[in-house]
Amino acid sequence: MAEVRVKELVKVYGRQLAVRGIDLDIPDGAFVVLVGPSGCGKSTTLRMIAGLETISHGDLLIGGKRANDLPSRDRGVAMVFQTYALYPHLTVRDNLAFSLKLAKVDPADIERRIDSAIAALELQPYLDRRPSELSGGQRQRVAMGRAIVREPDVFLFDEPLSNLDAKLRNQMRVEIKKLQHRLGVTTIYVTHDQIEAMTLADIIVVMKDGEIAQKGTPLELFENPDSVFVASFIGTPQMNFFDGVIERDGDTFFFVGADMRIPLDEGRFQGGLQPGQPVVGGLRPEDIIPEGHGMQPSDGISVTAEITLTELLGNESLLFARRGETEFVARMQQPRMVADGERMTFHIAGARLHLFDAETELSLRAAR
Amino acid sequence: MAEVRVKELVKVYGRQLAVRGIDLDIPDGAFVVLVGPSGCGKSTTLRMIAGLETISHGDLLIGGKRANDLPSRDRGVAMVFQTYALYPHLTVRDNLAFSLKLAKVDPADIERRIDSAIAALELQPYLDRRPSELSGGQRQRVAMGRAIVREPDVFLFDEPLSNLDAKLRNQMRVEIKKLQHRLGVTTIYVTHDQIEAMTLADIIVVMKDGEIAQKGTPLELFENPDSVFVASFIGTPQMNFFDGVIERDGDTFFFVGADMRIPLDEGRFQGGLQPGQPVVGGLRPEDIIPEGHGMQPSDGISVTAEITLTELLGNESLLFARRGETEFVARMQQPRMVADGERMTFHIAGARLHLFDAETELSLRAAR
Amino acid sequence: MDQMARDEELLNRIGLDRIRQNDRTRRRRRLRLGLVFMSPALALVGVFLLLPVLFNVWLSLTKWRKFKGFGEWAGVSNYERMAGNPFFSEALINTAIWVGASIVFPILLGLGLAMYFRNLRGAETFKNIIFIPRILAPTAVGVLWFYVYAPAGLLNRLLSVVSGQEVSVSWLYSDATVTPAIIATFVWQTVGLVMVLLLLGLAALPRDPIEAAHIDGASPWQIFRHITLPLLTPTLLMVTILSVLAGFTVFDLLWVMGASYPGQRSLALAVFMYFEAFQKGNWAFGSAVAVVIGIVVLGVTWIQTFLQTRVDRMTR
Amino acid sequence: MAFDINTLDLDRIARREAARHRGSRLKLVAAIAFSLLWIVPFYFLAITIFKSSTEYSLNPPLSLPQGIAPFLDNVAQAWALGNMGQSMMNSAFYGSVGAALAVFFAAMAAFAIARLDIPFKNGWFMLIFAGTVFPFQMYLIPLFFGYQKLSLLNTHLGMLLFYTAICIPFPTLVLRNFMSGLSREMDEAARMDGASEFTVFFRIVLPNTLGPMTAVFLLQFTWIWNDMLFSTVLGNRLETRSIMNALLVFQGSYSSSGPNVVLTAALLASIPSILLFLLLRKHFMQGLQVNQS
Amino acid sequence: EEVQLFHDKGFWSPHLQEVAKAAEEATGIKIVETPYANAEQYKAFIQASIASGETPNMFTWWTGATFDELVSSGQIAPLDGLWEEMLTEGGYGASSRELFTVDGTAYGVPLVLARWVVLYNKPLYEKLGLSEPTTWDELMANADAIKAAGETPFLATVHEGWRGFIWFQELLLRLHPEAYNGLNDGSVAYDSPEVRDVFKTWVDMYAKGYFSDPRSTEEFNDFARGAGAMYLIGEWAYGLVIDAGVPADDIGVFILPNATDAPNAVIVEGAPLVVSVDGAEDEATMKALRFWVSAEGANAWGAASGNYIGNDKAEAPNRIVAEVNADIAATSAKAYLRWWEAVPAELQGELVAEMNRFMLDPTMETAEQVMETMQTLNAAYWDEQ
Ligand SMILES: Nc1ncnc2c1ncn2[C@@H]1O[C@H](COP(=O)(O)OP(=O)(O)OP(=O)(O)O)[C@@H](O)[C@H]1O
Ligand SMILES: Nc1ncnc2c1ncn2[C@@H]1O[C@H](COP(=O)(O)OP(=O)(O)OP(=O)(O)O)[C@@H](O)[C@H]1O
Ligand SMILES: [Mg+2]
Ligand SMILES: [Mg+2]
Repeated sequence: MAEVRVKELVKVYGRQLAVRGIDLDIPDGAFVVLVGPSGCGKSTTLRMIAGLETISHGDLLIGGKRANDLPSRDRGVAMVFQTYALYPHLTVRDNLAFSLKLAKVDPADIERRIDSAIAALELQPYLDRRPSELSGGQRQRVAMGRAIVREPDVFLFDEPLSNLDAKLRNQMRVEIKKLQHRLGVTTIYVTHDQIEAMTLADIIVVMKDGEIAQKGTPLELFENPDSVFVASFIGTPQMNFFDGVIERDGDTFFFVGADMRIPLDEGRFQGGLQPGQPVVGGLRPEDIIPEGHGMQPSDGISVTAEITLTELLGNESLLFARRGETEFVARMQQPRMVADGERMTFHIAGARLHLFDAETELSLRAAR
Repeated sequence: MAEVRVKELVKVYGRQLAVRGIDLDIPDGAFVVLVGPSGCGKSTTLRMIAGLETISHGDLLIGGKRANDLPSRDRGVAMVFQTYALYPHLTVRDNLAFSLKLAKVDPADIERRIDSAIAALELQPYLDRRPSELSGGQRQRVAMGRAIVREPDVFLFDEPLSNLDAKLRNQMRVEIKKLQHRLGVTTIYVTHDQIEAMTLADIIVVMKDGEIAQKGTPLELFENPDSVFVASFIGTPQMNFFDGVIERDGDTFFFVGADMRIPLDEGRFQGGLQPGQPVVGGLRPEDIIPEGHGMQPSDGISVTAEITLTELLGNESLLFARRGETEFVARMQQPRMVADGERMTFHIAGARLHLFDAETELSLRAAR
Repeated sequence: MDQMARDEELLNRIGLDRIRQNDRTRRRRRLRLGLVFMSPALALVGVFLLLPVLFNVWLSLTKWRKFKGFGEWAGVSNYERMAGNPFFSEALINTAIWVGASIVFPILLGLGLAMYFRNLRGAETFKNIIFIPRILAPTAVGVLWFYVYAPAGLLNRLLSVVSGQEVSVSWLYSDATVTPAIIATFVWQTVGLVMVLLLLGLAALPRDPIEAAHIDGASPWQIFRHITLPLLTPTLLMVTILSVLAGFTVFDLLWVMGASYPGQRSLALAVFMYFEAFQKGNWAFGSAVAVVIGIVVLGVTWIQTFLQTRVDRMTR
Repeated sequence: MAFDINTLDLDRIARREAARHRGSRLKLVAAIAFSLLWIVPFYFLAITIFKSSTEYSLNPPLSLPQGIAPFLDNVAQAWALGNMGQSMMNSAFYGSVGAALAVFFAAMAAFAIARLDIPFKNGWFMLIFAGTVFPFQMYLIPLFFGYQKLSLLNTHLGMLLFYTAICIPFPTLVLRNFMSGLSREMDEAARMDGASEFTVFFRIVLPNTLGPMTAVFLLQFTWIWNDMLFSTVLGNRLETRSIMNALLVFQGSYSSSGPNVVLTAALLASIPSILLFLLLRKHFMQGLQVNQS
Repeated sequence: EEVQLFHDKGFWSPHLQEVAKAAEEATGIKIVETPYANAEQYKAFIQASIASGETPNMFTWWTGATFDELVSSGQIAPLDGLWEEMLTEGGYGASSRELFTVDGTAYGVPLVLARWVVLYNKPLYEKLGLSEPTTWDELMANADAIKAAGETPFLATVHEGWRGFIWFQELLLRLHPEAYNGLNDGSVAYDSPEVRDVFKTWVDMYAKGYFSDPRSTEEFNDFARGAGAMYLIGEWAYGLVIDAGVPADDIGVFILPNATDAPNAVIVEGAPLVVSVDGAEDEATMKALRFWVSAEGANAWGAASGNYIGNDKAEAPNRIVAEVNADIAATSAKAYLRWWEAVPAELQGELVAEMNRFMLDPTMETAEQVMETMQTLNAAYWDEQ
């Protein structure tokens, strides 16, 4: 159990910067998820913490101790890899015991630790199999078991679920979460799947180009994205974006764009609203409500649009609609069959409109 | 353009039955999706239609003509493979032109067809590249283009999206759907992903062990699954199942199980309800409604349960709850933060309860 | 642009030089560790393989005095001697024939066999039969075929039976037949390997493009011609190179089978070199011939790498 | 359902499918014919070793032997005159020890090149691999004189050292390719589990490389066993002579014993490699497969 | 004490081991014979050893030009003292010393002293009523008679690549003895009229069907099978043909007669056993050598291998040697060095290959080509000297 602090972490490959100064403060027992598009430096950051890459610059403190120059094994970290990285020639039991044997742990103690890991992960039936005789999900469990038996202070996960199929992924996600709750070990988890990030994290760290784009709880990020990048990254289907400008009419500010004129609540935009300022407006699909399928929002406007395509998901549908030049996606609860070409009325929850500066793509919500 | 009829289709490998008598009637222009777990015979069925496997027994009619013994090229079918199966040594243009050249199509005509496919799929910039120089999504497009240029009567797709990442998959899904709408070609599409099936199909054919488990429109399958298998296969997260028995109290039948007693609308179960009959009750997560988060159903009961885990998805949350021995998942709209261990009240939409015979696992909804 | 400027600023602030210095130290440590693992291989290869090659080049530039040893500098005179030696040019031509034949026959035959056996059920036994000669030592193969080709040997007897009259061809004794005869043996011995390699290559081909071509309307021959063959090119190239190198350096077969052929020394460069050095004691001259063989082989290897990368780029 | 799967006549279907493969029966016949052509020399070998010298010279080469009795005689003659016992022992020694050492050293080098992230990886590899890009002819003369100078000529040690050396480059290529294919994360996991580089090599990478190591070992063993050129140059004395050298000498000096005896000797000399191939065919083929990459 | 004996005569290994056994019994010195696989390797080994100053103590060599070269290395011990003893005490003749002498000093003792003779099929001779020829014409007449009886008169093959010179040297010696030595010192060309005459005769003999199939790989067996009635070869072949199954009593021997009235002649093959300068200092080595040349040693060697080393105090190793000895004594035949040893080593292989080529296609056309090639090589060699 330990808190992890990272100060101005930088990784340089040649002259290329892969990580551009990351600051993180992870309290003991927290579950932090690093998320971001491919190549944004998530793995590199994690591997620097693991001791698999040297730290070019900055400080890493684990449990208050500077760990920059410690070898991996002395950092008290255990890692679960994307490919599981099991030892193919060893049985499940030996995979679990490997690190303990190297550390010359007392055999009885090894036994005990393995038993408890096995119990937690329900690996009992596979103990004498080799990794090749296990299914993907079982391998994943063994990889976790190998991390658990070391009783580390920090768990590191690098996309541990991305090699599983959708069903298993959902299931293992729940198991990882439960396990971490039970063990209470500080955990750093890397993924590029925003759903995983949303569902698992206490704190999400969204990365972009080797830097932190935003960090916060899942709800904070979902409700208040700091930038177009974060807004589009979190949530599926993606937020709808509309180009537009701010207009002022008396005391009221309006977002005008895509043939819509949506009144704004100035208080929400502490960055200050400038009439004439070009902005990007963002609306999540669930904030565009097909008439009759959900509560009509108290503020906002109504628009009609033509449906181009419907995606039925059973309990809900996604409606792809076009209105003039503008296309958007809306979410329909308690779905009914919708014919392509049908014209429908949508209520737009204006209070939930996100605004971003058109140039910097940063949110107008808060001054930054 | 052609309708496809399949009668008693059987495939035998050695003495092993891979497909056990499939009957299908696909009207001209329909989009049929074969879906089912791995090994259920989807690909084999498709490949028999394509002419890549011999038909052991049964009839295949394409456009009314018996096609059992026609070579692939004379069946008027085009296929998109999971691995795209592009010709690695040919440029994109040559990949597209290959079949046309073999068919000795007039060069001007080849030009024209390729141009229109390229325009439809936005492949212009890649014409002179080889497949190895394309991204996954681009390759997928070329594979589709290769099918389109042949102007076939029937499109066959074998898991065409399963090698793409989540984001691309969603996007290509929409594109395939649009394309099929525009071209109006009869399409048979194989996948094991129920979301793809739901969103794409006019008719879904759910297969199990070489047989058809159920076929129908996506909504039919979602609303009225014929069996536990189909019910659990369609919809995510999966339907909650509860073991129980039928009880009768005066005129009213009840489902009793998992500490619940849910009144039933006898009219919905034409299979006939027998008091004392052991059954499996099924409830989708959206039919278990957390108090204050959605409309309270008109009929049904309320239960309280302890939350064990929450998965936040932004616009909604999944609540994992336990009530005595029973665990279930509920869907929470307009989510709020829920602490683990919190006790919550759920309204159960009894009218939407599915009942299955405990032994045959078939729905009691309809007599079969 | 903006990003680059910010990176520049960041690098300046944290000191790129220091980072570089650390990286260099680390690399040096890695290298030291690597050398520990590589040293046995490096030592053996260096002393027993690379040093001799250098030594050989040096020898080829000296003069050998009987019972006295090497040492006298001779410049390129050994190479000049080659030009005037009729047996050398004959050996050179023969080697070229060898190499040509060892490409054409094993590959054509091997490809044919591979395509033939590819989908044939129960072909394992045949494949093994055709492969087994490859396991045998060339020396043993040479001894066996020596008797096959003997004047009263198997081949002549078979031909006699077939033609109904006494056949007594001097397969291994006449200029016209000795090379074809040994090449036939070489093909007999090596085609199995070529076939197996091509079968492996065929098996590794993706099935899907072939099925796609099937649906696209290609006939089996068109599939072979337009899909299989182009996809097999890397394997074919590799097999070609293996055959060329084998053809260049073949010695055992020639030595054993050509033992009684009067022109033995000119059967191929490899034999010529052995003759000059070990039989006639022209050590320095022999070294020079070896260098020539080396240069040709290196040239071929270089062409291979060149083509390989190009073909790979085309088909991958 | 109207259609009952159980009424299907599986046998009829099987017959129909078989009929589609009828063509392949014809192909089978052609294949048999072709492989017969391939076998004739073996057949010739097989019958010749059962003939006595007089029998051989009096009868057509393809006639069946009158009995199998002369075989033992031929073996005895070849064995004794050819000094085959000792030279087989020698070859077995060079082959097994030389190939084993070579493969092990190659594995070490491959580990450093493929998995240790050392500078100039390719340079080191090329340096080792350069050992086989030159034709053997270039080694002969310098080795011969060098060995003479170092008194390694005609010694078991000298033969072993050379065979070990020449068998290193190819396995290095194969094992390097194989090892670079192994999951890098496996090593990293082991390092995080507290393993030193040596532990990673011996306990993680080596056990996972046994398959290709066996395969290249077999290839190298047969190479050494089958080599004639180097053993005639470097190990000519009776005590150090290799089996192929012995066979060559035998053919040269005793060919007057007749083809039956010489061919018996050739067969004896080939038996180990044929046996190895037949018993470990899978590994051989694997060796060829890795050969390709 | 051990003494190593290096040699390239693998086929004599078992026989040499017998001698070694006898030597150990007689002197306590253990001779370890170390055979080399082939002559090329062996020559290379000795050359390299001498070049690096590590000459083996005792080894075999060849007489003739290569012997002179060997001696010129300065590493070979003169054995005049030993010869002194051998001539006075032993049964050696001065003529055999000649073979091992360079500039008047003897540097070797005989490992073998073999005369080149014709082994013939006695029963056939008797059947046809022939007698051993004493003139060339008689020889030809015998051949005709044998040919007429449906048999082949002479055995000759190119097997193993070195045999081509056998008939060449004999024909030259018998037809043009004056040119024999000149050929080997460069003074007679290989396309001289004498050589051309030899080839003419040879072509003629082939045309008449006198020779067996040159491609045979089993000369000894061929003799046993009666594939040729007369077998021109070193007398050491006697044992080998017996091994091949010829009854010892069926073998007769004669020395090929001259076609001219030149003095009688016989071709002699002498293989020397030499000792290095260091070896001469080594007592054991010298003891072993002394044993070798002693009557006891010669007897052991003769009994084991049938080889003769010129020691007449020893028993003749076999009937054939005895008969040849008697013949030579009777005709006082002059010894000529075998062509193989007499010709410069560099030319040996290439010239004999040409002769083989001729034997495989014995026409005058080939002969012309062969002569031309041989002379080109010969001239080039002598030009370089
Ligand atoms: N060994 C290396 N040498 C040079 N550059 C590297 C190296 N490893 C990573 N990089 C670069 O560093 C950047 C960050 O890589 P990293 O692997 O951390 O990305 P990631 O966020 O984990 O992406 P993914 O989701 O694809 O795994 C990338 O641009 C990558 O190209
Ligand atoms: N060539 C074959 N020989 C024997 N059995 C086969 C062959 N091809 C498929 N099968 C068997 O037929 C059954 C159906 O296979 P098929 O490939 O159609 O499944 P699928 O539904 O496409 O599964 P997936 O989702 O994994 O692709 C499987 O049990 C499979 O093992
Ligand atoms: Mg990563
Ligand atoms: Mg499939």
